Amino acid sequence: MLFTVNKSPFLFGHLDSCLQYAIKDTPILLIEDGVYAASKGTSYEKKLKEALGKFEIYALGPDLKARGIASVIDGVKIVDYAGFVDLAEKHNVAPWI
Amino acid sequence: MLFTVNKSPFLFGHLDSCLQYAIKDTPILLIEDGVYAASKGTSYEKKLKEALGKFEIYALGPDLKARGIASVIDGVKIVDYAGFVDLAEKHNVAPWI
Amino acid sequence: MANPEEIEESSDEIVKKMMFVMRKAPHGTINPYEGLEVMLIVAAYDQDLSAVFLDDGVYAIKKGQDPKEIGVKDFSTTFRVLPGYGIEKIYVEKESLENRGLTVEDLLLEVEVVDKSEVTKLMQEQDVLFPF
Amino acid sequence: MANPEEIEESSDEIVKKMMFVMRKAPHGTINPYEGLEVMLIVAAYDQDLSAVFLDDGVYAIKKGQDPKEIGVKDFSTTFRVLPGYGIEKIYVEKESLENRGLTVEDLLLEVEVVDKSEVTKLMQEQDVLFPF
Amino acid sequence: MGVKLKFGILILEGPYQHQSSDSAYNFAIAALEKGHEVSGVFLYNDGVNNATSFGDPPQDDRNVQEKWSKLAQEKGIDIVVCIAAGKRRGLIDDNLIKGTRISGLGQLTDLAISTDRLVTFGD
Amino acid sequence: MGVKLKFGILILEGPYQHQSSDSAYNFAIAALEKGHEVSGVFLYNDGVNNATSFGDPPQDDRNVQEKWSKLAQEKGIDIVVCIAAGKRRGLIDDNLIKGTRISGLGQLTDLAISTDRLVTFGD
Repeated sequence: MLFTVNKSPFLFGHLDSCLQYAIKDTPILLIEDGVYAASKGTSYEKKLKEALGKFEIYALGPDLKARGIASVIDGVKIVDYAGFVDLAEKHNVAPWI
Repeated sequence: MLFTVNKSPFLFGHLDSCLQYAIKDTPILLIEDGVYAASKGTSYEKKLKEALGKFEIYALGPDLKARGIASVIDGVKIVDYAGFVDLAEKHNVAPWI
Repeated sequence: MANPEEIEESSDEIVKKMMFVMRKAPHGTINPYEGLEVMLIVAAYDQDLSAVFLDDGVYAIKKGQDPKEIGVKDFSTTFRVLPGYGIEKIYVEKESLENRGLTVEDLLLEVEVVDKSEVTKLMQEQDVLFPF
Repeated sequence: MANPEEIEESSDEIVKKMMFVMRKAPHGTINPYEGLEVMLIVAAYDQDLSAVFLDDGVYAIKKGQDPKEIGVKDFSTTFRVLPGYGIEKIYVEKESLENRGLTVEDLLLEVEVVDKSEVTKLMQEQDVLFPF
Repeated sequence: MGVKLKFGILILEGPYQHQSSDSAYNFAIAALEKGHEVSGVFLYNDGVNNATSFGDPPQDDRNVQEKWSKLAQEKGIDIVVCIAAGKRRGLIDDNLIKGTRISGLGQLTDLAISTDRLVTFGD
Repeated sequence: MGVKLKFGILILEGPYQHQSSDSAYNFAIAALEKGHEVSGVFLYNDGVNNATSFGDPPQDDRNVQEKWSKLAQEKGIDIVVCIAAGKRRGLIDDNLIKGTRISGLGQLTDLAISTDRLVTFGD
């Protein structure tokens, strides 16, 4: 299973909720405004780093670029749309919208 | 000024954000899914009670009824649409959407 | 998840595990209603169906909803037909219920209360997840 | 807020205090863009205009946005024209900026950083609040 | 009641998907019933979808678009669809409900200037 | 690449207001480029608004509706508008983009059954 999260973690509890359902083999893909969670130096960084210790976390590169997020937290894997498709090929998708 | 909040406090940070900008003479009106915050016995009750000590908090009755919320936290004032209009008559409206 | 190649070859008798993941509150958005509509249609096909209500989704099956005064049609009681339509596996996430001060007594239909790890486990078993 | 009766009688020379309250992130929804469009039009009228960026709204004026690969037009740099259009009072809420790891150096235009109590004070002075 | 006020209403979301337009409608009706004036309703963002004449919801549910059309025609309320937002989303003269009109953001500005309160409904 | 899969796409939001339909489109293109099959796109909730033929966005911006129409026509992808959601929101035969069709939720069920993955995009 692959979780996708498309909301900013600052105003929306979607990622917090998702992290409570995640397990070792369910990667999380941040897309759209969800990619703000992968940004370095934010008040969410600590939570994301804790999550990185437990789960694989991906962020969609085109969405990072769109938002001008140049520094991404170490350990977050950046993928393009082809990488999104690869993840959806390997896993069933659970959109945490 | 009158703040209106229309999102559930459980998944959305809108009410939390609004409470940080509220001051004594800016009442807060909970409408639509915002009225869930006025419900008794939830994990948000403590925060709402603290806010009630500082600000006037209103909840839209028709939205409470729509959602089957029968027990509302003491101190929350229930108004109908006419009461919403009264509040908007007295105050400029700042929708915290 | 079944092997895709197998699915291709036996498409006449496919029975998939499909789960409705209901996370949104009623009336503020149309999601629970449109989710219910999908359930009622998918139920006519012979699939292995279930629904889980979690986060604000538990509010969708709360008793006592009456949206007349907001000008909206009540659909909540329609959730009661689900077991009769063959959707018998209906789960509610425990903490979502508790955080909202609700118990199973407050719900419109009989449900099985499960914790988060059980929800994840159930989700992992599915072929299709419908989020509403 | 001016007395409504007074407004009625002097409608030819009304100058209202109008503030754009920008709270939403760019690209996930169209809000910052459509808010900007309103600003550019309202600026043609002789009103007393200001904009405050807070919560995820600060991301709307972050430097370096490039939405080409998501197939969306970049509009962020257009925020730079605001002062030239007569919208000179541009505020950013301090904690919103800090929580996102940003400083004024990261922003596309010159802003005045204010704290929450100042935002509230500014909002209280307005006749019209446009939330985007 | 107090002084008679002029209200302007700005709607940023479409019908059915969000409750915003229902709330806006109920607010408008209550304002009128209290003797206030509703000077205009401006439809912006997905709010333009409130003005489609092609809507045909189930008989047992509300018809949001029709409610707005009736309000415009019966109470003489000026309902304006933003031309740019409408063009993007496919709301043009060909599918515009009776009683509404298409115009630019200048109309929103006028509404903000000429009313005592601008109340926004959105998501 | 691995095995060729069949993808189904479900879209719950309209164009422009949310990024969902852009993301869905980009995902569909990437899947096709990787040699997968996109068996169908189902438009539900406000997602039906992706199929309006009346859309006319600014020249310097994307035309989401047209992109879907081209995808349907050039790649033979079946794009289905939910009839009930469409009727509510004013998306009917008269304003349907080329290459798409209107049908019921049974088509979504078929898509879920016949594909290897159903991927949903919404808000």
